[in-house]
Amino acid sequence: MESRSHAGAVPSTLTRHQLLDEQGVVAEDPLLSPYAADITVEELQHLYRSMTLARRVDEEGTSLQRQGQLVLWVPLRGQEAAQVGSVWPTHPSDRIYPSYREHAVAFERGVPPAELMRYFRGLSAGGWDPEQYNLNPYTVVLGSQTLHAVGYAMGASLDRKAAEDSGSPLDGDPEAVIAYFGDGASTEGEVHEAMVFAASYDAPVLFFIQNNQWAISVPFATQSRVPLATRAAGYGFEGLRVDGNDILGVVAATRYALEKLRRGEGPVLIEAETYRMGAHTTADDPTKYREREEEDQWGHLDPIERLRVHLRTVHCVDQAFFDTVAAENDAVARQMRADVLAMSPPEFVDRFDGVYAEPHSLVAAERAEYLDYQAGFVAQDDSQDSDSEGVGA
Amino acid sequence: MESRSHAGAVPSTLTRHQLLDEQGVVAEDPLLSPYAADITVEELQHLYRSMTLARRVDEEGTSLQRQGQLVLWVPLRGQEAAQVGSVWPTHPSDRIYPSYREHAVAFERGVPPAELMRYFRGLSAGGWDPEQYNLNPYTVVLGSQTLHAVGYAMGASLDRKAAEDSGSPLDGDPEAVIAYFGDGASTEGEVHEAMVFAASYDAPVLFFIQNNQWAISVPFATQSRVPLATRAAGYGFEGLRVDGNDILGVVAATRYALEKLRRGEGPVLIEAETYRMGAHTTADDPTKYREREEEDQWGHLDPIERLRVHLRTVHCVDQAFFDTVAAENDAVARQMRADVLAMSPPEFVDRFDGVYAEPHSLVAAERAEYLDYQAGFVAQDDSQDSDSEGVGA
Amino acid sequence: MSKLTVAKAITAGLARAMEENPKVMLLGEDIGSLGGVYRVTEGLKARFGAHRVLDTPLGEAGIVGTAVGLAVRGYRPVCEIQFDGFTFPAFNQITTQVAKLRARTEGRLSVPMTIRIPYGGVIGSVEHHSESPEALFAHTAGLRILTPSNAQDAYWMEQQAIACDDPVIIFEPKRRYWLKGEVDEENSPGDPFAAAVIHEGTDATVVAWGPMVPVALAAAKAAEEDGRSVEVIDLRSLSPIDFDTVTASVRRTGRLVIAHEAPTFGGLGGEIAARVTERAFYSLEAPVLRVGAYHLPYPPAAVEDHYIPDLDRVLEALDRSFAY
Amino acid sequence: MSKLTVAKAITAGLARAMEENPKVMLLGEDIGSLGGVYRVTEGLKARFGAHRVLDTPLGEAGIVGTAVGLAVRGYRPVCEIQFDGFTFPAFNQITTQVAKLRARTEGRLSVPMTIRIPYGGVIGSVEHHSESPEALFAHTAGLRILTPSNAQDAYWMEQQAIACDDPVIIFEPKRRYWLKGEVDEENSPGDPFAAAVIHEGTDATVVAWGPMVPVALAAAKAAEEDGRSVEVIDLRSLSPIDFDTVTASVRRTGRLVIAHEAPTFGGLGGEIAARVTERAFYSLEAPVLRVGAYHLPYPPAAVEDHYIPDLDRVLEALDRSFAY
Ligand SMILES: Cc1ncc(C[n+]2csc(CCOP(=O)(O)OP(=O)(O)O)c2C)c(N)n1
Ligand SMILES: Cc1ncc(C[n+]2csc(CCOP(=O)(O)OP(=O)(O)O)c2C)c(N)n1
Ligand SMILES: [Mg+2]
Ligand SMILES: [Mg+2]
Repeated sequence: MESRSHAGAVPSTLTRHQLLDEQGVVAEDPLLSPYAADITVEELQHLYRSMTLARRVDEEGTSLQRQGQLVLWVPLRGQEAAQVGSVWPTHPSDRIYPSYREHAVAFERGVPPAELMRYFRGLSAGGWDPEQYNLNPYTVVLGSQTLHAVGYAMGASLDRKAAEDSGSPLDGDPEAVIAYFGDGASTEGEVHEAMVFAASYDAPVLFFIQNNQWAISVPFATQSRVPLATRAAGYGFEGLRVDGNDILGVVAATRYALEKLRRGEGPVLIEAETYRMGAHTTADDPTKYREREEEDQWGHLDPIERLRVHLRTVHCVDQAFFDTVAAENDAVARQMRADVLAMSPPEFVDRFDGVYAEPHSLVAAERAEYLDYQAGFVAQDDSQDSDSEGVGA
Repeated sequence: MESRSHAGAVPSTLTRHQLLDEQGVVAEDPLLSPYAADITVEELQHLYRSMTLARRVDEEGTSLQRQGQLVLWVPLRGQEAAQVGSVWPTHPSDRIYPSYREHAVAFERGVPPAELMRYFRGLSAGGWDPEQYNLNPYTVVLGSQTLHAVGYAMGASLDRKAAEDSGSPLDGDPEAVIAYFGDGASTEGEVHEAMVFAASYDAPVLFFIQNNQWAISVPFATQSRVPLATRAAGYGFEGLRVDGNDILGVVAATRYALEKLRRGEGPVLIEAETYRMGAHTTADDPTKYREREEEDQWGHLDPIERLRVHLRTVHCVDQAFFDTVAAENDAVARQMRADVLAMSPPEFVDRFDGVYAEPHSLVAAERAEYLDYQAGFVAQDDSQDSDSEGVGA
Repeated sequence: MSKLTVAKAITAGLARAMEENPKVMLLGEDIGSLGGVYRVTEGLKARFGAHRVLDTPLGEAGIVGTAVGLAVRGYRPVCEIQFDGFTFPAFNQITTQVAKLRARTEGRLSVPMTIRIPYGGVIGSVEHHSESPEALFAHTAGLRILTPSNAQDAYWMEQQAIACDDPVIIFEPKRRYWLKGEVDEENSPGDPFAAAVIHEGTDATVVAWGPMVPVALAAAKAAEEDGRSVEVIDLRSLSPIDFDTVTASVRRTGRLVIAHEAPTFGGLGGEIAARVTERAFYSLEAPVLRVGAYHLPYPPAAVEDHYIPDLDRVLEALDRSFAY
Repeated sequence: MSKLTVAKAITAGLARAMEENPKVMLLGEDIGSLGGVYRVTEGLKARFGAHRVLDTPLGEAGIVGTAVGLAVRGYRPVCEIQFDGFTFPAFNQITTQVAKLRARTEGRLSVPMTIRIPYGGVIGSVEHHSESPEALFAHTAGLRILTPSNAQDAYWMEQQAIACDDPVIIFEPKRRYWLKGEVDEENSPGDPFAAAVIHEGTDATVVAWGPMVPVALAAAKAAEEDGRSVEVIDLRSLSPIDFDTVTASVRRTGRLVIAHEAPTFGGLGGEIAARVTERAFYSLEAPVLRVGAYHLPYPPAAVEDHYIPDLDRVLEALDRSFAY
C-alpha cells in the first residue's frame, strides 16, 4: 500500500514564501519582505557564523560518535537556516521547546556545544539548564513537547493578564514560545491536541515545523498529501510555508509570526521546507531508502552556500571573513572535543536524588540498598580481589 | 480563560450546504442538488418514518431510565436528520462505526430497538451482532472508533485490490465505511491520526461529524475557531459543511461522499451542523450551562418538523399518513418497552467465555474459583438460610 | 469541623488551595460551568474566574500536556480526568513526560501538578466508567499516587497534593463521593504518604484503599462477631506505599488480606504481598491473600457485583487465612 | 535446523507466517524500505509487496487502531512499535480497544492481531529506548503477552502469536537480537503460553524472561561452582503466566528468585511472588526475592549497568535466599 498519488486529493493553495533564492539573490515577497528589510550585513555575518558553527560541530559530533565517544549523534546538516533563522529573532525571555535535532537552536541560545554533548555521550537525559537558556530539554517522544509549549504559553498569557488586572502591567514585549517539531511528528495525535488547545486559548506559540522531507525512512508523501502549513487553517489560525533553506525567509516569517503572537492573536504555524542532508542519526543508513539524485538535488539548495554567495556577491564580503569564521569554528569544535573527552561519568547514586523533589520512602530505601550493595562489593574486592569490580561501571 | 473571540483567527471560507430550508422549501445547491433530485415521495416518507421512530424510541428511553429500567439513556433528539440522512444512502455491505448516540443509525441498519436497549439496561457492553448489521458496537472512548473505521476501510480496499490482482474482481460497488463522531470528539488526538492514515492510504471512509454544538457542557467555540469541515483540507481531502437538520442536504452530501469513496478517491469529511435538543445523557442537566433562548432558537430548526412541512405542503401528504406513522411508532415503542422489561440479566459466569477466543489458564482458574465460591454460598444458604444469597446479584 | 460528603470535601479542599495560592488552577472537561459531571468543582469557576477554572477542549493528552507547561511556568495545575477509563489518551504524557521531566533535567525542572481521577466501580454505569487503573501508574517512577477513603482525607489530600512539588495523581473513590464524614479544617491529618491503621486488631490485617476501605471495615466488624480481631489499614498512598506500617501490623497479627477493586492479576496487591512477605516472613502464619476483581474487562452493570469484591469475599479470604 | 540470530529468527518467522497466510500483513514505522531500525523486517517488503508491509505515517495509535479495523476485517495485522518507550501513544488503543473489543461484543468480534515491541535496556541508547513496560499490559485482561529469549522461541512465537485468535503482544528482547541459536523449522516448541524449565536444579529456582534469561542461566552456572543447584525457568508467557510450572519447581526447591529488567516496584515479580507464595506456602524456605531495576526512570547510558540487574545482583539475591 504505497501512498503517493491520490485521486481525490484537494491540492493546497498556500503560497511558498522565499526571499533569498537558490542563486543567493533577494526576491520580493509581499508579505515577508518588510520583515527582512532592516537586516544588516553584520547581522547576516552573524547568521552565517551561527550556521557554519552548527555545521562544524555537527561534523565533530559524527566523528566523535564514530570514534565511540558518543552513544549517538543526530546530524542537522541542511537545516541550519531553518534553525538559526527561527531562533535568532526570539528574545531571551521567549521559551523554546526543541525536539531533538535543534542543535543550532541550542547554540544560538547560548548552550555551549560541549554541554549539549552530555546528552549524546549518554551522561544526561537533559544536558543544559533549561532555565538558564530558556530552552526546554530535548524531547524524544515525538510531538510531546508541543503540548508543554502550549501550556507554557498559556501561562505566559495568564501572567501578563494577571499583572494587568492587578494594575502593574509587565514591562517589555509579551513573551512568545516556539515549539519545534518535524514532518514526521506532525502526524502524532498529541500535536493535534496542541493545536486545538493553542487555538482555543490564543496561546502565543509558534509551531515551527522543519519539514526535512524524511522521518527516518518515511517520505513526506506518506505523512501528508499537502504541505503541513495547510493544516493551520483547519484550526482557524495562520500557516506559512517558507523555503527553509532561505535564511532571510525564515527570519522574516518568524518575525512576522512572533509579532502576531505578541499581539495576543494566538498561534501561528510555520512550515520550513528543508532537507536532512545527512543520516537520521549515526545509527541510520539513508542509502537504504532514498536516492542519491535526491540528495544531490537538495545539495544544490544548501542554505549555507546560498548565504555565502549572497554575502560575497551582494555585500562584497571578502574571503578573509569566511576563512576567519572557519578557523573560529574549528577552534570551537576542537575545544568541544577536548571538553567532551574530559567529561567524567555521573554517579549513579545521584539518580536517586533527581526523580522526586520531596522525600520518598521507596527511593530512600532503594538508595540505601544500592549503597549497601555497592559497599558489599568494595568490601569483597578489598578482601578477595575479585573481578567483579567493573560491575555496572 | 474563556475562548470565544480570537483576534488572530483565520475565518473559514467553506460554503454551508443546504437543500431543504427552515421553511421546508427546497433550495438549489450547485454541488448537492443533483444528489437529491431523484428522491421520491415514498422515500421521503420512509425518511420521515425513520426519523420519527427514532424520536419516539428516544422518548421511551428517557422514560424507561427515569423509571429505573435503564442505567443510562443518551437522547438523540434533534439529530434525526443527520443520522437517518447519512445512513440511509449506505449499502448493507458498507460498514458503519457509530459513536454512542447513533440510535437512529442503528435502527435504520435494522437493529431492533430492544436489542439496542440491552446496552443501556446494563446487560451488555455491545448489544447487537456487529456482523449481522454491519454495524460496530458503540464506542465510548471518544474518537477511538475512527481508527478502526479507517483500518476496516483499508482492509476493504486491500480485498478489492487482491481480487482484481487475482483476476476475479469483486462484484458490486466498492464498499464504503462511515465513522461517526461528535464536535467534542474531533479534538482527540486519535481522530487526527485517523485522518492522517485515511488520507495516506486513500481509505474509503467518510468521517461524519454531527456537530450538535455541545460536548456535554463544552460549547463548540471552545473546541474550534472554525467549522470542523475546514480541517479536511489540511489533510488534502474534501470537507463538506451541511445543514444537519436538513434531511435532503444530508442525504445528498452523503451520496456525494460515498460516490467519491467508492471511486477510490479516499476519505471525505462531512460536518452536519445540528443540535442536541435534549440533555447529554439522562445524568445531565443542560440548564447548568446553556440558555433557554438557544434551545428555543434551535427548536425552530427541528429536522422532523421541517420534513413534515415539506411533505405536507410540497407533496400534499395528508394527515392520515402522519397519524399512521405516529401510531406505528407508538406500537414499536410499547413493544420495545415490554421486551426490555422482560429481559433477563446475563449470567456473570459467561463473562469468562467472552474475553479470550482461545483457552486461557488464568481465566479458566478464576472461572473455577468463581463457581466454587458461588457453590459455597448456595451450600451455606441451604444449610444456614443465611441472608447472603443476594451477594453480587 | 464540619460534616461533608467526600465530594464536597474535595470541593472545599480545592477552593482553599485556590484561595491560598493564586497559582493554583483547574483544567478539565466540563469542570467549569457544569461543575464537573459529579459536581465536584461546582461553584469554583464562578468564584475564581474562567482564567483559573478552564473548561478545556476534549483531549486528555491536551489537558495533562498543557498542565506540564503550566507547571513549569510556575502554576499549580490540577487536571481532572472525567472518568478512570478516559485516562489512557493521556497515558503517554503522564508516563513519559509528567513522570520523567524532573529526572530528565536532573532536578532542574519540577512538575508540581495534580491529576484527579474519579475511579472504581459499582456505580451502575456503562463501559469505561468503573475502572481501577492505579497499578498502571504506580509502576512508573516519578509519580505519586494518593487515594482518600473519607471526607477528612479528601479535603486534605487535595491540598497536600497541590502543595507537593512532585506530580501527584489522586484517585478519587467515586462511589464514595456521597459518603459523609467530619472534616477538621484546622488540623491536617499529617503525612499523606503514610498509611493509617483505622481499626486495631490482633488476629489478622486487612489492607484496603479508596472505595474498598468501608468494605474492609465492615469485614472487620463482621469478623468481630465471629470472635476474630481484625486490624484494618487504609493505605492512603499507593506510590510510595507505606510498607513500614503494613509490615509492623502483620508482624503483630501474622495474617494479611489485601482487598482492591482492580483485577487481582498484576494489581498492586501483588506488590504488597511480595514486599510484606519478604519483610515479615517469619511472622506469617498464612500466605498473604488477595481479593480483587477477575481477569476480565469490567462487566456490564447488571453483573458488576459479581466482579468487584464485596464484604463476603473479604470475609471468605479471612476465613481462608485463618484456616492455615 | 539452522543457526540464526534472534532477529533473523523473527524475520524468518514473520516471513513464514506471511507465506502461509495471505491475510498476514505488517504495519509500522520504517519497517518497509528500511527493514526496521533493527532490520528485523528486512527484505519483507521487497518479497511480499508494499500492500503487505506498510511503512505507515508516524502515529502509534494510528498503527494499532487501524490494525484493529484490519483484524475485524479478516486480516492478521502485525504492528511494530519502534521502541518500548514509544508504546504509550498507543496505550489507549491497546488498553481500551484491542483488549476489550471481544468482551464488548460478547465474543462476536475477535481481534487477531500482534503487536511487536522491542524492549529492554543495556543497549547504550538515549531516553525511551530501553524500557520494560510489560507489567503495564499484563494487568489488562484481553491481551496476551509473549517474550522469547532465544532464536527458536523467537521464530515460533511470532507465528503462534499471529495464528492466535486473540491479540498478542510480543516483547522482543532487543539486546539479544544478535544472540544466535538453533532454529528447528519443523517442530514447534509447543504451547507458547507455557513456561520452560531450561536448567534443572534442586536448591533454588530462578524465574526470568526475555533478555534476563541468559543472565539467570549464567547465575545458575556460577552458583553451581559454589555447589548450589539452581533451576532456571524461562517464563516465556507473561500473560497468562504458567504458574503451574513455577509452583511445581518451587515446591521442589523451596526457594525462588525472580529477576526482571523492569523496576521492582509494581513489576510482574510481585504478581509471581504473591501467587507462588500462596500456592507453595509450606514449601518455601525463604521469602520469594525479587531482583529488578530501581524506582527511577531509565538512566542515561553511562550508568545503566547500575540500574539493570546483572549476574552479580541475581547471585546476591540467591545468597540472601540461601541465608534464610
Ligand atoms: C512517539 C515516537 N514514535 C517513534 C519514535 C522514533 N523516531 C525517532 S525520530 C523519528 C522520525 C521523526 O521524524 P521527523 O518528525 O520528521 O523529525 P526528523 O527526525 O526528520 O528531524 C522516529 C520515528 C519516537 N521518537 N517517538
Ligand atoms: C476519551 C474520552 N474522554 C471523555 C469522555 C466523556 N465524555 C463522554 S461524551 C462526552 C462529550 C462528547 O461530545 P461530542 O463528541 O460532541 O458528542 P455528543 O455527546 O455531543 O454527541 C464526554 C466528554 C469520553 N467518553 N471519552
Ligand atoms: Mg523529518
Ligand atoms: Mg457534540
